[in-house]
Amino acid sequence: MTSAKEGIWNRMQTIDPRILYILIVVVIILPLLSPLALPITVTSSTRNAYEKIDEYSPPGSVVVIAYEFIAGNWAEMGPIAVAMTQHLFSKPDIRIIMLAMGRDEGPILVEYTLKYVDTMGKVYGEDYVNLGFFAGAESAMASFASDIPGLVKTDYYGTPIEQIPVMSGLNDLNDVDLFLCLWSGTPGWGEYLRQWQTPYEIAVIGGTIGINGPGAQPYVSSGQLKGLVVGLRGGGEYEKLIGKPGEATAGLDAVSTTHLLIVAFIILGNVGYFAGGRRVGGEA
Amino acid sequence: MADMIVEIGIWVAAAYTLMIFSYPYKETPLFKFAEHTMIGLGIAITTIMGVRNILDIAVKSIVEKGEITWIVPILLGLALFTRYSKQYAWLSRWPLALLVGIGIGLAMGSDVDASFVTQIRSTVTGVDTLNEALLGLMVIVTITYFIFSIGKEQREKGVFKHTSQLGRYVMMLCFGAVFGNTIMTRMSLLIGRITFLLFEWLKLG
Amino acid sequence: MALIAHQSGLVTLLILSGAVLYMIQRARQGLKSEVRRVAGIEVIDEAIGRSTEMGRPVHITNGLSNLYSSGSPQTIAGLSVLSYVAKKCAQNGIPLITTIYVPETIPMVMEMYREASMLAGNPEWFNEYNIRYMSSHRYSYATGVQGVLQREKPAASFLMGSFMAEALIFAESGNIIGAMQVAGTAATAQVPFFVVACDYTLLGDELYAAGAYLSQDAVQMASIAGQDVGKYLAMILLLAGLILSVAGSNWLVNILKL
Amino acid sequence: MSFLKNRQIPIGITLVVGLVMLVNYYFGAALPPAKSAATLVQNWAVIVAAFALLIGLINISRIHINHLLKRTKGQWIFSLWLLAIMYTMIALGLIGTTKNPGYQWLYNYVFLPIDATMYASLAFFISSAAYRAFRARNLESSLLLASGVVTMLMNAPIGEIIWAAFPVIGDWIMVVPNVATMRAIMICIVMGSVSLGLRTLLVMERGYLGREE
Repeated sequence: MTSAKEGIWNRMQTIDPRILYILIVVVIILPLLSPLALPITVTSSTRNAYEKIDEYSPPGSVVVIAYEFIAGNWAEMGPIAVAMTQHLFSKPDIRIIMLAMGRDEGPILVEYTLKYVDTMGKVYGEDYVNLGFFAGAESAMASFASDIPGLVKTDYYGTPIEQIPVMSGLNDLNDVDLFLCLWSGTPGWGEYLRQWQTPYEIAVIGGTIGINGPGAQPYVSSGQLKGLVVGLRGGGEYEKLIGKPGEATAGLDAVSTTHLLIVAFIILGNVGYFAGGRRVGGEA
Repeated sequence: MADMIVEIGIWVAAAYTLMIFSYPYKETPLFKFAEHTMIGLGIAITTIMGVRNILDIAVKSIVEKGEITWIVPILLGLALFTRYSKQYAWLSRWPLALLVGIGIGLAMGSDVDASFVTQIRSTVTGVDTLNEALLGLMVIVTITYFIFSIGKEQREKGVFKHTSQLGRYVMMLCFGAVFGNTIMTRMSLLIGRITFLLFEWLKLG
Repeated sequence: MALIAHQSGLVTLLILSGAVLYMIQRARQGLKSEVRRVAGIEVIDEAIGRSTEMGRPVHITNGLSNLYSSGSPQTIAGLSVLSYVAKKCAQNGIPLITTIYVPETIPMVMEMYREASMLAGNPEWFNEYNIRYMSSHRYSYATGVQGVLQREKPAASFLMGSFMAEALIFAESGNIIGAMQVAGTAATAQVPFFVVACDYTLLGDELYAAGAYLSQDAVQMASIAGQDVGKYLAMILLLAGLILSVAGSNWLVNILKL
Repeated sequence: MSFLKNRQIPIGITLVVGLVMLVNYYFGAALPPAKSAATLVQNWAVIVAAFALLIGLINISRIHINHLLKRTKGQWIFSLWLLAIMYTMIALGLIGTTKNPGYQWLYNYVFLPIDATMYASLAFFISSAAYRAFRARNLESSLLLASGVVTMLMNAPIGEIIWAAFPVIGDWIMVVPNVATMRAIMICIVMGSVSLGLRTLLVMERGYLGREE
């Protein structure tokens, strides 16, 4: 009899990982098809970023957004980019300049983001512009900051700067009031910190993937980043703040269900271990 | 016509996605096919970059700007191929010696500055909260775990025995936390792929 | 304009290099320095022995850092381990499969394979097709390594060098086939995943010491001891800095800012 | 001829180039020739590395052509496919440049999806690794388990509903022990890379040079 019971504890410790993999897919598909809409509480750091964007972009101000991530990270960066871009587009009488200096996929991701954003009557060229990608990472950042007309000759579609009203009167970074840095790796925030934030003390709000969150936290406490939105969780909270549920809100249900599933498996493994007399079950 | 190509593309992308996901289940020709496709494309992409570099940087500088010095890296690069000949194999060490010299020089320069001096400076700057003091002590304690020989007896019997054990506990807390924190980032990538399969491919949205 | 940039870095480098050179000099005069046991390095022989008994191949890979970047010491340390493993496998007559991301290491690995087969007096062991370039794209490299693990089913797998996110793909794919895995990296972000998923992991500077440790050569072992001097220097600076900072003076911070 | 064969030359190249890089890092501002020498050498490295990529191409081609010639069972058809798609992509990319529609299609609908799927497969592997490793066998693995579960529930919105303290504890672990460990490991790594750097420059770590010629 004991061997059968012992068998159970042993099996609880050595469940075939493939069963876990199938269950993960199931608990992701279910909420995606019929959202559980679990309540999302907005953490202080995301709310702070939201409030700082309002604070640093009063009517008449100029905002630069850098899209320094790759299509591979869209699952986490997309919702943040869409939510923060939508927030800026809903603000009256501000000029929005979108660009990329670290990742050549930036301009494509600007267009992809705009597909999800309601431009609220803002006109391309007059209120916002996509300047495209500038090769050279830090050297491009440095020359943009010191002499915008020197570096920027046309927008992403080849229209000369002179014919783009939104760019008129912009000489250097001192003419920019707020900078949104959306990054997933390097080149990213580290380079903008050295080339833009440190020399020009420009107000920067950041958006990044979950893994970079802890590493960027010290810059928020030191004030170099006025605010920071991190990971799918931050994206979901921001969607709630602007009242426009999107991919992140749906995704967060699946984050909760998968995390609960893994915790359940961990508990199973430990119960099996302790009930089985603290003997390690045979390797799976 | 255009969206026909896109539609075929989505079906091909979905097929490859399922082939890659089949890896843990059974050794199938499906994964093997996706693997060989991915390796072939990966090598092609980097080879194109390599050839472009050689042509656009080295050859063009020689031909158009007459900078003859570019002959040196081209010859060094060709020297790599001598590895395939028994007699001249020794020549392939010259370009490798150049690369290793650069790597070692960079590591001994920027590493020492960025990972030693800067880390110590940021640990001891403005220690005014309990957490920052605790952090500093934890760094010291964790370093004792890595001692190799000087004070080896200390480490195995003396005071360092306890500090290095404490260091291991700090490390375990860190490793568990980094691991747990990364699960969300990885899950959101999987959610992204499954969203593609459900809504873009099967159009269940 | 300061004549020397990063003075504090330069002074540190001179102290560390001085310490290592001093320990090497001492060893040349016969003063052997005794190094603590590093489980992760010593288990390499056991893992190769396991493969030999089971008649399975051994797999090794050296990660992402190319030789002309600041990450090159990790690749060179990984190549030193490869050189040792190749010699052992040649002696035991079991195949060693090397999967490669950094293409410039291919000639080096060929050289190590030829040396290993010559030293073991086993010319047929040198099989150039066991040295497999898997592209310089991270996830093509990852699929390639998965394919090798799944089909060749090595009983031992060594992951020695610098890695990024795909580190866990290698570790878990090795677990699926039950391989004994020893990982060594200086990529701090991936250390937690190796510690959790592999049987043994070389932490911190243990990867760098592996080549010297395996050689059992007195002079090289002395250079490992030299690495400790830097750790004591760091601990002293940290302790002094903490006390000074709590006492309110940032004298040391300003020095380290030079 | 035999003079050229001896090993002093590659050893000399590594030593000289290594010193040039070091001098440039510390004295580059004051010594323009050091800075220009370092930049020149690094530009050369990009070209040498480009040739190394071609060595890689030869390595993989030899392996798979060998499979083709020997008709290795269950492998040669895949080898044929790999060589076909690889050289097609190279032709498209070089002749048609990377803007070529064929290249773009293969990149966007074959390469990127596999790339994203491999990245996503980490979600499976991280879960099975957590299930297997998070066992309270001893104090150390219990700490690993505790901090892992806390940070997991810190991130999941459901976590806060279960217990509001998860984010607080999670944040503390991510800010204090996490940063402390990473800094201690980074400090020790510098020792290793300096020691290995010296051993390589002094030709004690001669792995890359190989045996006496």
